[in-house]
Amino acid sequence: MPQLNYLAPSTAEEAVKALMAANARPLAGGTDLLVQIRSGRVKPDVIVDLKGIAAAKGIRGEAGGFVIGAAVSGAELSEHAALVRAWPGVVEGANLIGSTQIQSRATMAGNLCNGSPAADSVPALIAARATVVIMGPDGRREAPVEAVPTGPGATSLGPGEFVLEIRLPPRPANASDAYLRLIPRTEMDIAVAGAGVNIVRDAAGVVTEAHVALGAVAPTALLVPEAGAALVGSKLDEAALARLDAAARAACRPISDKRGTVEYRTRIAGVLARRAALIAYERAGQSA
Amino acid sequence: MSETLERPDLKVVGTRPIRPDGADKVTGRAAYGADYNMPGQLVGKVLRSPHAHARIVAIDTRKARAIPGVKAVITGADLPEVASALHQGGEAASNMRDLAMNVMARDKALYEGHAVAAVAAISAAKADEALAAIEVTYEILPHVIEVEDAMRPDAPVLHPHVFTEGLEAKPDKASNIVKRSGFNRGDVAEGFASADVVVEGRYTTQPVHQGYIEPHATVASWGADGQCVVWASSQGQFMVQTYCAKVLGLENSNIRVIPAEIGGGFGGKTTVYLEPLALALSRAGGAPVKMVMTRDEVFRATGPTSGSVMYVKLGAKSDGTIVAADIELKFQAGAYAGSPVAQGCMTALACYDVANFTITGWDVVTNTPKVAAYRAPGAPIAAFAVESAVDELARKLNIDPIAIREKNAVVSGGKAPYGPTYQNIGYVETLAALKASDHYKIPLGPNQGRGMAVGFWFNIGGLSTGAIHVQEDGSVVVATSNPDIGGSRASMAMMAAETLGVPVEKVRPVIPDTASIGFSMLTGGSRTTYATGMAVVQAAERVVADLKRRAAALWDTAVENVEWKDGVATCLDAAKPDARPLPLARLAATAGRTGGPISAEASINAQGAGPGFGAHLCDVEVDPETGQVTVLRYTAAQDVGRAIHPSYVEGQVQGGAAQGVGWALNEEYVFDRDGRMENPGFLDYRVPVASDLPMIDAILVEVPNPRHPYGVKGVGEVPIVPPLAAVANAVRGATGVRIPDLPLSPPRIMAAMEKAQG
Amino acid sequence: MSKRHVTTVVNGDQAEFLADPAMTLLDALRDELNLTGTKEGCGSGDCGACTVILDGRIVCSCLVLAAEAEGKRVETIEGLAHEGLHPLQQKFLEHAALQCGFCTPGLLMASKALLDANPDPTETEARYWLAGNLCRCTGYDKIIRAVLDAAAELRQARAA
Amino acid sequence: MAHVTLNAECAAFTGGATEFDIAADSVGRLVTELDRRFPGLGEFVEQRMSVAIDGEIHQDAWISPIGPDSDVYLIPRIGGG
Repeated sequence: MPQLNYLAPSTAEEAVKALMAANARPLAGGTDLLVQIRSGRVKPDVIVDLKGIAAAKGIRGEAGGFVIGAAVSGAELSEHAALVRAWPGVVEGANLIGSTQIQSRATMAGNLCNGSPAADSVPALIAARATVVIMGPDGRREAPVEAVPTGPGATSLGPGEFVLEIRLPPRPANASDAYLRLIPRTEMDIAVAGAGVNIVRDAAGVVTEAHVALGAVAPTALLVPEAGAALVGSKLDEAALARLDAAARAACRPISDKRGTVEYRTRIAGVLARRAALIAYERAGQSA
Repeated sequence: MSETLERPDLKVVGTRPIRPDGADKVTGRAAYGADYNMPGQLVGKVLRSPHAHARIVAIDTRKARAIPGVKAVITGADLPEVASALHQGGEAASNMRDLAMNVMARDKALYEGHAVAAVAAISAAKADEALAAIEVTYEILPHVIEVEDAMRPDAPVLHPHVFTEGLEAKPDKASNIVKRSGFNRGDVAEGFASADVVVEGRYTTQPVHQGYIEPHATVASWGADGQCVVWASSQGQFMVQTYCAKVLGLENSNIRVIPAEIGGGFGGKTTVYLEPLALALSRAGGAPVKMVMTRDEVFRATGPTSGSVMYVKLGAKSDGTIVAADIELKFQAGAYAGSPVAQGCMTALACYDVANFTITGWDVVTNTPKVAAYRAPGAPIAAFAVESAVDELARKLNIDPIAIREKNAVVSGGKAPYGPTYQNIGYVETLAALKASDHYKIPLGPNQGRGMAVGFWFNIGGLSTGAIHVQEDGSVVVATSNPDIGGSRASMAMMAAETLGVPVEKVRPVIPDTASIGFSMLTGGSRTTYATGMAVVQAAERVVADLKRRAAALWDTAVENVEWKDGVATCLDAAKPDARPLPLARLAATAGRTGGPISAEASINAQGAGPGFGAHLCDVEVDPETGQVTVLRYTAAQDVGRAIHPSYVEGQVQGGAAQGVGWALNEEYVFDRDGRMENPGFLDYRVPVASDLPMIDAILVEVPNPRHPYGVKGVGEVPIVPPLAAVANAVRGATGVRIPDLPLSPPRIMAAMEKAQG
Repeated sequence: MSKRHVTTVVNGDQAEFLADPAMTLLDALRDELNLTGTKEGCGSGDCGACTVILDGRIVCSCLVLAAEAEGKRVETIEGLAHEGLHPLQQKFLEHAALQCGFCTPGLLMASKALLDANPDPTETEARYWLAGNLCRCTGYDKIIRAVLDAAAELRQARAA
Repeated sequence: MAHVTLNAECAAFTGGATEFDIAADSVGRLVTELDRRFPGLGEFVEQRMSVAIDGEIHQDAWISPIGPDSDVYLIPRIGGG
């Protein structure tokens, strides 16, 4: 490991100052960052550990929604019953990141800021219409989740900025979500393709609101408005699902690499979107 | 499961004691390659070629040497020139000149990851700094990786001195084709003419790695007087000694190799990569040197097995009798000659009694890491093609896949395709065991398929030493020089205990260094329990004869009057009614009076190792919309001769099957356009994880090998031979599509299903 | 960069060491505290051989900075046995759930955490929890049987 | 006389012939006789071949006995993983 310094600020302001001062990187779980430092892909001089900042820790309900600290691990998410009930898709997206060991450390904010197009927690967050609170030299600002990643390994965060928390909006009745991904093994892989679907339905089971986001099929995770629109007004009959499948595939701009081909990723995006939609629809019917 | 046949007298063999070295391994005390340190040691690291094929024009190490804390910098020029000679150190003969050049490149870098320089420094950071300061001038050359590309006349040639051996006319142009091998029997054309049905296919596999979880590691010290000590994790400490001596021009007796615990090998640790460099750095740096590979280095720079292209044509009568076979195998050897294609040829039809066949093998060098042995080298690759083709035959003839194997099965007394007659083989018994299994009766659901395949491996004997030392209190030490990868310490203690007639807890196995016990070939070729076990039994028999002689002396009677049973000498001489029985402890305590310490060492060349056969059954479910494969059930029947410790024999069968499933579904080397490996890590080089596999039911079939005192046959390598095709045939059943190319990844299955639907 | 003083509790005992900021918890355990039972198989969090328990949760110690362990409790393989082997260690031996043994320390720590969180896991739950611990020798069959057997024994002991 | 079958690679030394009947009661004597008849074949067999006698494979087999009517095959050396 190259020469490096480690700082553990206890306030967001201190963290911003530290991040501004040098070639510094924030650290939450570190399960991406430490691998990239060891392989030489990134060469920070300073690591700023966020886990000492009170506001970055814990999950709290606020105005019907949830506020999740940037340092909250996937394991903590799965142990928060109210969150799991309200957002099963968001939680299962985060929980598919790596092994049990990785789950003890990896965070959604880290997964988002790593900027991988295949990040497992991001599609469900986008479909949930989640926002992030970003701290920086100009203070505090809020942005939609999809505004953060800008391309493979790149984000829109400015100098000294870091994500402090993730906010999930309030949930109406009969609403739920789901996330699915395609990996060659049953665990431990990077998603070849991923789909997050968030559905609200009325008492009669007709979809009143739907959001679909895809992972690993473009330089960043994608919100696909046409895919969501394909479900609105339906009860997920075959025709609606076929429209969803087509809309999802139409939005794909994947690459061929060691994990999958363009054709395969595009086809699978449609399959996963359909399956995730059915699960979200089913869950929405059960949610009080 | 297994039961002990015809030997009800056995008390220890066939039982399942706790392995004697288990406690250290479950408490973290066992010391592996990286767990050992020598006082004052330096950190050694290797500079590796970033190019797949390049001439090394110059290496400037001056800046590196000038860095404070850097104690040694070496390149190929600092290592002696080694004559091109074959040596029988590992198992198959390997060329010492090629080995030396693979350890450190000389004029050319032949694969990405090839070592071109090495440094030793007071810290890892200083060593990294030194590596970055070495300036290598490369002349980048075109490279070739795929085996048929490498065979083309216009392919870039790796070795200007290589002219294809085994051709009728001696070629005058250098080539990447090192050698043609193979053999034939009967009249192939006539055989195909008489066939009612013919199947033909082109099959391919990719390079795969043994995947041991412990990276290569060593600590080496070159003494001021030229006496060296090496602590190394390997499959054979004598192999490390011999290869270090050859590469560095030393005498074996000046190199003492201490065997660390080995964290998996599967054939990949039957050669040397770091040890000669650590020694050379230690000499130059004047201190011991510790070297540990990163996982990235293990993938890029240590031998995978061959990627291959294979052509199989089979002809059969309508009753399923195979009447003709034409098989051609093209295997990658990597940077230097020596793929396992000859063993692929010999094992391809080893389960089949075929009258007319021709089998041709091509050994082809490519710009990839030098191929190393991987569990039954060559056999799983050839079996993937042949067993897939036999499955196609069975489908065309509408014959049950087990039945068509039974129809063409070799039996004891029959001739093996590679020549000799089989004796005491248990092949048809494994087929019967599979047919009788519960698994075979379970009905299949939608999108599910069942695949079956068979496999063979020679199993070898070879040079082994075993020693028995009776301690003063009558407890026993059994020493052997074979590293224990899969529990062989337990079987050595059990065979010694059985022969001595004492409880297995009384026998402690140890694995000394090369200066403390006689020579043994390495642990590999499924030979250890057979050959080293035979040496242990002979040593124990000599101790028993010695104990009877001593008892006779104490009772003052003829040795014929002494019976040795259950660790006690009893006197049968009617003239000595008051002769009390003499247990081992008593004889040990009085050893001085009867001649001295009680010890025996047997060094043998064990002949007559019996071949092993296996038959595997695999059920899979394939998601029709994504091509993902789920392995539902797996059953593996295997003739093991007689299981000494059944749990560890089952472990070999289960472990081999799991590696085969990984090979079939997800494992492969992926190279980019520049010939660089794109997935040198456990994230994208996908070995099976716990949730990928079901329980693997191992059925041990026991047809004892009379040439071994307890009927042992080698078991370690057969189980990896059938799974590639067993899984592929199951996927064929589930999807209706024959996919002749491994690995069967979801994208590949999806593309094949789509093409089939037109 | 000057080294950082780190104070932790390892296997119940206070442990202090000087850590270079870039040093991982794995390197600290092995090189500073001479606890070589925790192994490095990949250095990238993909094999699990370096699994330890950090404040009650299993982590890959190769992906934790030594500095992050300040004030935390670390449990390694060397601390698993108390007055004799832990039931998991005993069952791994009885079931021959290890061959080369290199993955065993990491698997034992992950299995301990599994049984602490879920005293009666199904085969599938055990396999998914342990999916981060690669084993190349055994094919996992006997490992899962040993874990489920140890779980049963621990449940009986608690019930008694 | 033992019936000896050479494999294809040895045939390069014998001008193609692969089957012989040779009076030899040990592998050493067999190899010596082969080298006498076909110079160079002896060393080639020693380095590259294993000897199968009545179905049993012998490696480094110089002193292994050969029966009066044994069936002997020369096959490539076998390694293992």
